[in-house]
Order: sequence, then structure tokens, then C-alpha cells
Amino acid sequence: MKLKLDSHSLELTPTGKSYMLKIDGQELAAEILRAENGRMELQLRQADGSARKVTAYVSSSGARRWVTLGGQTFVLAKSAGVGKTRASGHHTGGELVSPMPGQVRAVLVNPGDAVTKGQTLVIVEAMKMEIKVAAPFDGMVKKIPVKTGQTVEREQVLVELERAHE
Amino acid sequence: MKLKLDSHSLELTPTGKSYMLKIDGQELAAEILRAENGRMELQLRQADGSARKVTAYVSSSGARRWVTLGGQTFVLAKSAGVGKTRASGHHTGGELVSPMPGQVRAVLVNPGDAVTKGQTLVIVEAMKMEIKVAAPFDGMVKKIPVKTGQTVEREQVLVELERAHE
Amino acid sequence: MFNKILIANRGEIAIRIMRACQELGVRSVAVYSDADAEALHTRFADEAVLLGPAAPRESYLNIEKFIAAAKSTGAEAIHPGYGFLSENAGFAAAVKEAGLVFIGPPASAIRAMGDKAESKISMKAAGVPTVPGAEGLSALEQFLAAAESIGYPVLVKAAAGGGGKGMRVVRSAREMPEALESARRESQNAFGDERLLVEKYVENAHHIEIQVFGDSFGHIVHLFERECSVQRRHQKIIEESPSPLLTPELRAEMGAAAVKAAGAVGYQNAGTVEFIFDPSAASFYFLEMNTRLQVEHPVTELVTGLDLAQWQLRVAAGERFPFAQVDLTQRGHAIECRLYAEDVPGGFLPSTGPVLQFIEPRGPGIRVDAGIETGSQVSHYYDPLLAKLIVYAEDRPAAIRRMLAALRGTVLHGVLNNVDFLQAVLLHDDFAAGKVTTRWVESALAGWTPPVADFSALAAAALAEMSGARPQQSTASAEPDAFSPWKSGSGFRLGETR
Amino acid sequence: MFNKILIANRGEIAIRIMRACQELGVRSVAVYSDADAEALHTRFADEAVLLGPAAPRESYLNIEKFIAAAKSTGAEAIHPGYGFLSENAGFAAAVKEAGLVFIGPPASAIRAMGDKAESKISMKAAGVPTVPGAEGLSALEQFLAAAESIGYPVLVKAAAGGGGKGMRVVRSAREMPEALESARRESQNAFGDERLLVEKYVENAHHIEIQVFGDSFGHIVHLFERECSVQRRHQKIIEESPSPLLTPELRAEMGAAAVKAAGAVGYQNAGTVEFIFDPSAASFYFLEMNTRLQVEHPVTELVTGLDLAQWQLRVAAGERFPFAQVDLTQRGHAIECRLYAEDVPGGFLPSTGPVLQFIEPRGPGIRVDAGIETGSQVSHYYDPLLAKLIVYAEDRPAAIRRMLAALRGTVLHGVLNNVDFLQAVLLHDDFAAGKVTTRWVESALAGWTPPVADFSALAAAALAEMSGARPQQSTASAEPDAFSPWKSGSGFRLGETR
Repeated sequence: MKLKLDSHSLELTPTGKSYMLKIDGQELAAEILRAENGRMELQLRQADGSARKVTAYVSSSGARRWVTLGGQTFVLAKSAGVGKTRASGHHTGGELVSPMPGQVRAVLVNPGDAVTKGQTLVIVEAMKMEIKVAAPFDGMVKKIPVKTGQTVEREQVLVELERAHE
Repeated sequence: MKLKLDSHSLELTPTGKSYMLKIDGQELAAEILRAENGRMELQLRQADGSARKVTAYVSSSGARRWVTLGGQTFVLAKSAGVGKTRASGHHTGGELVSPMPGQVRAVLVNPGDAVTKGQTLVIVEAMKMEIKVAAPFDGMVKKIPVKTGQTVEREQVLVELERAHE
Repeated sequence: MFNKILIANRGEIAIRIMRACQELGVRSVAVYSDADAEALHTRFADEAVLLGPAAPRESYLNIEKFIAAAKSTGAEAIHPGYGFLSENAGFAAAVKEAGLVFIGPPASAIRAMGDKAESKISMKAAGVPTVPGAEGLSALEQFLAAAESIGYPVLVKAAAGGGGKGMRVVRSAREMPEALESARRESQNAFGDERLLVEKYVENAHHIEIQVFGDSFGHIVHLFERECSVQRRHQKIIEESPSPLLTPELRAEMGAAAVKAAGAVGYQNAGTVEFIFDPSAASFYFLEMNTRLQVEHPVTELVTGLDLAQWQLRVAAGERFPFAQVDLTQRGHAIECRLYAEDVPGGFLPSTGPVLQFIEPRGPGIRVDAGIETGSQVSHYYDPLLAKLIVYAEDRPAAIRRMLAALRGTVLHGVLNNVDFLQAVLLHDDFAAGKVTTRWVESALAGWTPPVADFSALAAAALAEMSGARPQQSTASAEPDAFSPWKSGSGFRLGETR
Repeated sequence: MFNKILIANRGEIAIRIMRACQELGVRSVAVYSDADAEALHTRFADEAVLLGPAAPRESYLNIEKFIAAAKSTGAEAIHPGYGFLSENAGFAAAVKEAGLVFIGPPASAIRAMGDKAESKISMKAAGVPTVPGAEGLSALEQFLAAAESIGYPVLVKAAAGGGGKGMRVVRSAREMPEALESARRESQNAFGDERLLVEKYVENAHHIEIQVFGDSFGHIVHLFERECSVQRRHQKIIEESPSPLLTPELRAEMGAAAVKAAGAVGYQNAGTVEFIFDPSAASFYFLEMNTRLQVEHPVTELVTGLDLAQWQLRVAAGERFPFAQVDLTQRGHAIECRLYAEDVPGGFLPSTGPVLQFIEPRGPGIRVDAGIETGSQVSHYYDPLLAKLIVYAEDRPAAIRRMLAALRGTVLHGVLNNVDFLQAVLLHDDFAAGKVTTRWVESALAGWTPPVADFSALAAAALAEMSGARPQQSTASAEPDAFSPWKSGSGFRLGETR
């Protein structure tokens, strides 16, 4: 099985009761000693023979993987197998998105308005906190697909902006 | 579904999203609000309409059922459906059984020995505690199916005893 | 004592109060919004009443619905918790008017302290030191003139405020107009009141507060201090007692000032007098009084050995608070860390989602006050505080070590959170030295990023991924592991051996 | 401080010590028998070493194996826990001889206190009050004569003993022969030593013990008392501090006597001096000294605020114990309940089996020291102590209420246990009145039977049974419950949303 976690390429091959694991080209032997309810006890053996027992807590939601190990938590993004690649990141050029889920508290501009860099365009409120969404550059408001009072998701587009000709 | 828990006869009939439950002839409507990992939240409604929400923790092992409710734990024995009946209890007449799992520490009598009521016949040790198994009546040792050092289970026969003719 | 009370709140504080009820033999009534139908606090209570839609105004901020719920369930008293309506004098008055007991101070005390401007005036009159500033202003020119005479930087804040909402630091006259506007808007939204005041902004300030407690017989004591200087976005994230800065003399002085402040408004029940502490001058100024139980009350419970939540119920039911000031002791050291659902490197913005796993840390001296469990949903409607870890140990270094162990023992998946960040704070030399001011987080840890996954973490994630394909590979145990089954549908599970 | 230590024990105490290691930055090595390969303590440590077969003699009682395990893992010290070899002077000496540190008193102190007969003689000489009795006897006639001169009832007990093993009450000469024989056999089995002594049996006795602590610089203090009178089969089941019986004067007297006793044998590290307390005469007699950490040490940790397990490591590593007697305070009230795997109505006989469910109670002031988790196996090889619940509250009534809440919040399925029985004890008027003597359980609660299932419990059991037949009936929640799957085979599960 091949998979990609963040920028790392991983390849996993069953070998009897354990696995051969290749991470970014480096090899590792891994055995699952115990696994239940999102907890795993693993034995990891490196190429030089040194072995280590670790307990990891793992969860998954969509493409997101959560791993807690040694008291630290890592959030990893799983992408399709190494063979397939997809466009990374989201297209935000010219679009201002909500930084968090919440409610639109105020829309301070109208389509067609000229705006300057740093000017507050929309205010979103979540958990009683106000977040100002400001223009990242000088330009003109093309479209405002949301209205005051509307509930928005994280990364939902709030304002479409056209960059001023420099 | 019919079942017997300890001495109680229960009958359960699905009725839409809830159940009609008959316990020893008394009727009760029961709904499962939530159930996961051995925990259940139930809504119980009596014939007079009074309703009660309870949280119960339930486990099962063989014929034994464990229920914790309101801070108290009940251990119930499930027997076959009400239709079938079976001989209740175990045949212990003349047989002395181990009161707990452990190791036979000492066998103090031999087959053929005459023994008196209260006389210690076998000593079983478990968790470093000594338990004396004594004769419940005057009699004669017929058979000793265990020997010193042997591991025994709870209710395993230790001594077969013949009652003295009175 | 009451037979039954209603808890007009949600999350960890509702559960905290329900635990107090359980031990006192008082039945508890929860209230919940549509978003909280499956929430932990809803299911933890003896009974639960639906208030209405998720939006706070239609549920947790609705006075009439609380009173109706109390009436319909036969509750004799209402505990407001913190936040929401806890410092709303109108709520306290309405509860009393309805023939119920408000578990907190009299409405008059809330009113006197609730207005930041008026409370400052009355505290000055009572001889409690206050921050230089001006109240009762409205026009921009008035604010500019006041700021000029106080000297920049100044703080503009909501007269009705609290919790860092409606508060802006203004460093020059140029920044004043937008600061006033946004502070007014926030204040209007949060408190329905847009009055602002202005005061000296103390640089390198520490936030030190004194817990006070009074009964209905006029007896008021203080329960020592809490140091609450570790803040981000004007909100506390770590609190402790004792403060590493106070001498016994300063502690006694501040305690006496807090008792004086509480006495001046006829205070009853639990309250907190917040002070700005200027370490360079070892001087302190009255900031505001929080007329309710604080988020960080467990820190005081651990160093004093008292159960404040239980005493709230007891004095509200008419009991005398039996301890004189000399009976009270502050022993050992306690620290609280607030677990927030937030994206730390993304500017501490709230995060939402399902709680995929929540494992609470355990061990001697570790207390967890949680409002969530595995399976809970964190929505954007309410405060992002998920749980609090509180530790007690014999001194500050031991308490820091214990808190680090507690944080390392916490598993919280599904919503971005600050568990790793809190570890970074506790491991910082400035924290160990007690040098943390209220602006410290933004400067010292501005560039903090979450730990980067090492090979072990990647290996664990990959193996977990694989398991779906090879369900029989399973565990090393000889017997089938009856306690870890997995099924894709919705189902039902009993602990069982086969 | 050490880099790594080995814990020569199992169960809850091994885990307790590992937690202390974690906070002090010390790596821990567990040891385990074949029966404990999957046990909690084996998996909790940083490393684990297999000792051998399940029988204690081949594993947890094998001195050579412990030392070999320490050597092979590079551990610098060994903590013996309680039970097993913890009071074996030969073990302490062997550890020292191997160049390792024994985390406990010197072998000489263990030896001096380990022999009940000799320790009594040396305590008499040191001026510590002792129970009238006779030591060094062997023939039946000698025991009969001694009992005659002391007056019946007398207690025959193992000279090498502890924990109620090898102990018999003898109420008349007629009972003496069998008592001697069985006590000798138990003593031989448990301690490899069959010497017995005889002493006055105090009726209505309370068992009160004093915690002592010493460092390697000759500084010894006491940490107040624990009342341990709630016993069954001569074993404690509930302990508390303070004792409801002691006056400040008696407490000081007993504390001073305990320090004197410890000083007389050059004691270091944690130890406990046990006294028989006769409430009718308000007099106390030295019973024995336990030269190790006690099961009930958490009670003292909670009322004093000190972490005894951590201090054990610290003084063993050469640190000074910095507190003088006047620095130590006993505040509030702590109670411990021992959760035993036992069949209470069946004469408290041990029970074995798989732990189908174990849910620990939570809440402010509740501490759980557990050696098991859901899925653990309870075997007949070892002590039936599964876990300890310990609570702290401001006074005794509040602590009793809190412990009741903790017991009601405990779920323990799969092995018969005493959770319900402990509730009956705590709810009893005699317990509330502090009138419980060491023989109280057998008389006052002799007829106790477990609660009888009501309709709700029967309904729950029936519905759980049914669920297998209707897996889709499921929950009220709108979304699929991803956190409660069930599968019959052995499997693998991740927290996941779909």
C-alpha cells in the first residue's frame, strides 16, 4: 500500500506477522502488538536493528489523520496514493474566505466598491469573538456571496475581489 | 423474545421504535435512547404513564449478566427461554466443591477415612489466603479427585463424601 | 438545603455544579439548546429541559425560558455558572421575583459591579486603589482628551464588559476612532450596551485576582490570590495559586482590599476581585469584580481544600460560612490549564468539529473538569473552552512537572486545540521564572508551531490506515480481543467474553 | 536523581510508582510474570522484563531475577512496592550488594522490625508502649501458660508476619492446638518461617497507624495517623485520616512514639508504625512496623499535601527531606476504599475472571489508583486488590458523601467485587459515628447481601439481550454513532467519522 501523509511518501508491505515500512525512502520494520479503540502499541525496528516500543493514539476524519505519541499530537493530511497527484492547496487568489466557521456579523462594503489594502470588508463572529476579514491588496469588490446573519463554514468564500491594476 | 433472569420471567416485544416489556406479568414500555460500549440510556414508561430515564451499564459473560444502574451492580443469571426449563442448582449432595479458584495446598484425609462433621479435609489457597474445606456431616471419604499442588476451578469437586448411617 | 436546582449553563461548569449537587443530595436540572441535545451536560443531569434553538439569544441568554424551566420542573433555585447571564443583574432580580433563589450575589451587588465605570467610582470611594482613568465619556474628543491626560498607551473597554470582549489597547490618538467603533460594536453584541471607558494601560502588567466569599450574615473572607497572567487575546489560558510574585505582606494587603471591595457592595456568595499588578512598583489597582464563580475556581479549591461550588449552594440555602479569615490556609501549589478548541498558529482562532477521541489524564493530584467526551460535537455557537486540567503539588516546580505529565497524558483528536502549545508555555524559562506578563504569549511564543511528525508518528498513521485491509492481523494476545471490535454501521455493544 | 529504576512489583502500586517516576524524569522498568504479560503495569512502564512463570516464587518473589533484570536494563535502583519482597531484609541486602540502591529502609531496619517478637522487645526497651504478650515460645504448653497469664482471648501470630496472614484469635485453651498448627502453616507458606508469638487480644480495638518518614541524614518526622479499623478477614478495606477518635494530644503522643520507634532502628524512607488503640482506656500499644510504603499511603498524601512516592525516590537518591515536624500540616479529611475482587456474601472469598468493564469515577477530590482496566484478567495467583478509590474533602461528613458519590460512579463488571458492600459500610450509622472496631464488619454487616435487581435493572438486561437481534434499532441520535461499533471477531478500531 502506498500513501502520502503531508509531504511524506509511505509504502507499507506485509511481511508475515509484521510490516516493512518505507518512509521517504528509509526502511523500518513495524509490528502491531495491540490495537483497540484508536490505541495502538507498536514495535518499530530500524535498519540498524535498534528497536522501540511506542503507544500511539490514532483517529481519522475525512482526509485528516490525528496521531498522539509521546505526549505530542500531530495532525496529518492524507492524500491519494503516490501514483495519483492532485492540485494542492485551495484557490484563494482574489477570494477572501472565512478563517473559521461562524456567523457573518457585518458586511461593510458593496459590490463595485473600491477598497484599499488592510480595509475591513466583512466581520465574522464565532464563539462570541469578532474576526475582521480585511483586503489583502488594493482592488475592487466583484461579488459578495454572503449576507449579514448568514452562517458560514471555514474556508467559505466571503468576498470576491479584483486586484487593482498597478 | 422470552428470557429468564434469575427467577424473573421477561418477555420483550418490539413495537415500532420502542419495546413492550413484560416482567413477571407486569407491563412496561421501554425505549433505547442511546447505546454504546456497554452503556445504555433508556426511557422506561409504566402502565400508569409515569416515565423515567435511566443510564445502565451492561456486560455479559457466558450466562452471567452484569447491570449497573443508579450506582448499584446486579449480577443476574440468564437461563434458557421460559418454555424450556432445566434442573436448577448443581448437584452437591455428598460432594465438596472448591469455594474459589486456586491451588490445593493440603489434602488431609484419604479415601476410606471416617470423618466427623467440621473436620478439615482439604485446604485450598488462592491469592495467599487459606480456605479450609470441612466435612458438612459425619461420614466416610469415597473419593478424592484432586491432589496437593493441583490448580482447581471454582465449584470443582474436591472430595466425594458418603453420609454416615444414622 | 434545596431539593432540586436548575443550572442555567452548559459545558464543564454545568457538570461541575451537578457534581456538587450529587454530593449534597440535590437533584439537578440541565437546560440545553438544540445544538446540545446530545451534549454531556444534558445527559449528566437528573432531568433536562430544552430551551430552544442553538443561538444563545434563543436559549442560554433567555431569562424567561430559564424561569419557566425551573417552574415546570419544581427547581427551587438557579445557578448561573459563568458567562451567559451569570453577571446580569436583571436575571438575578427576575429569579428572585419568580420566588426562586439565585445562587450568587444579590442583584444590587451585580449591578454595582457590573458597570465598569460606576464600580470604579464606588471602589475609589471605598478606598480601594484603582487604575487612573476616566468614565462617562461618549464623544471621540472626550476620549482623546482623557487619553492625553492619562498618557498613552491607554485601554478602551466596555463599561458592561468582561472576558476581554469589547477591549482595545490604543497607543496613539490615530488609533482611537476605530478602536472606539469596534469596541462599541463588540460591547453591543456581547452585552447589549455600548458605553465605554478609558484607563491607563499598564505595560508588563500581571493579572492577579483575589477570591472572596460571603454568606448572608454579612461575613466576608478572602481565599487568597490567583495569578492569571498567561493570556492570549485577552483571555486567560493558565492560572495558578499562589502567585510567584506576591510576598505575604502584599497578599494580605490585596486580600484586605478585596474584602473591602466586596463589603462596599454588600456582596454574598463567591466572587473575584481582579487587580492589575505592576511588578516594577509592586503596586496593584482594582480592575473589576467578577460577581460569579470563575473558570479558574478549582485552583483555589485545591490550595485551600474547600469546595467552593458546594459552598455556593450552602450559603444560598441560608447556611453560615463557618470559617474566619484565620482559619483559612493556602497550602502547596495549584495550576490550571484551559483546553481550548483553537488553531494556535492560526492566531488562536476557534476550531470546531467532532471529538474523535478524548482521553483524560489520570494520576495523583490531577483533576479534570471536562465538558466533552469522545463523540461530542464542538459547534461554533459557544465558548471554545472544552475542559480544564488542574493539578496540585507541594510546590511550584512539582506542580509544573505534574501539569506537564497531565498534558502529555491527554489525547484530544478531532478539533484543533492548544494541548501542545500549553506544554510549550510550561516548558519556557520565563514561565519557570514567574516572569510572564499578560502580553507575554503574543511576544515570546509568537512564532510557535505545532510539533512536526517524526518517523514513529508517520509509521503509526500508516499502520492504522493499513489495518482496514487486514482485519485478521490483529493483536499479539492469544485470545480474541473482545473489547475492541469495529463495525461500520451504527450498532450496539456490550462488554462480553466469548 | 536516578536515570532509571526497576519496580519489583505489579498492579496498582507498580503504576503508582511509575507515575512518580514520570514526573521526576526517571525511566521505569516493569517486571512481569507469564500471567501478567498483558497486564496494565507491564504496558505502563518504559520497559518491561519477563521474570518467569505465574507462581510468585518463580517470579515476584525471586531475588536473583529482580537483580538480573535491573542489571540487564541498566536500572540504578529497585523499588519494592508493598507485599512480595518489600519487607525481606535479604532482598534489601542483596540489592545493595549488587551495587544498586534499595528504595526503602536499610536492611538492618527491616530485619529489626521484621521479626514481630524481636521488634517488640526492642520497642519495649526504647520506651514505646507494647501489647502485653510473650515471644520466643515453641511448645504448646508454653503457649498455654503464656495465654493463661495474659488472660483470654489472646492472639497467636506469625513472628515474621503481616497483612493478617498467620494470625488466629484464641478464646480458650481448647482452641489453641489447631490455631497454632494453622497459623504455623500459613506463616510457613507466606514467609518461610513458622515462629509464632502470643499477645493480649484487645476487644473493640481500633487500628491506628502513624506514617513516618526519614532521610539518610538521620532526620525523621511523622505524617500523622491513619485510622484503619474497617477490616474483614484481618485485612483493611477502608482507611482514613484523621482518625475520628484522636485528640490533638493523643495524636502528638502517638506521633512522638512512632518517631521514637523508627529512630530506635535507624529508619530511613517511608514506614508505618501500627498501634492497637483501646478507646475505652484511650491507650495505645505498638503492634508492628511496616517497613515499606503502605497500600493506604494516598490518604496521608491528601491530608498532608506531600507526594510520598516521589519523596521515596528523592531521599533514596540522597536528597534531604526538607520539612521539620512543625512544617507539616494535616488538613481536611481523606478516605480510601479498597476495591477487592471478592464474593462478599460468600465470606469475602477472592473472585477471578476477566474485567468486562471498569469505569473509574471522576470529580473534584476523587483519586483512583488502579491496577486494572477494561480487558484485564484477574487471576488467582496474586492479591485480589484491584484498585483504590481515595477522596479528599474539607471534613469527615463531606468526605463520606464524596466517597459514596465515587463508589456510585464506579462500574466494575466481570469479577465479583465489594463496591456495593463498601457503600453499605459508609452508609452505616456506626461508621458515621466513628465507632467501627476491627471486628465490626463481621458482626454488624454479617448478614449483608447484594442489592436485588429492580424492574429497571431487569429491563436494561433484557434490552441489552435483545439488541443482538435488532442491530438497526440503534440510537436516537440523527447521525450514525461512529463510536459504538461492535464486531464479533478480533479487530481493530479507529475513532472515525463518516
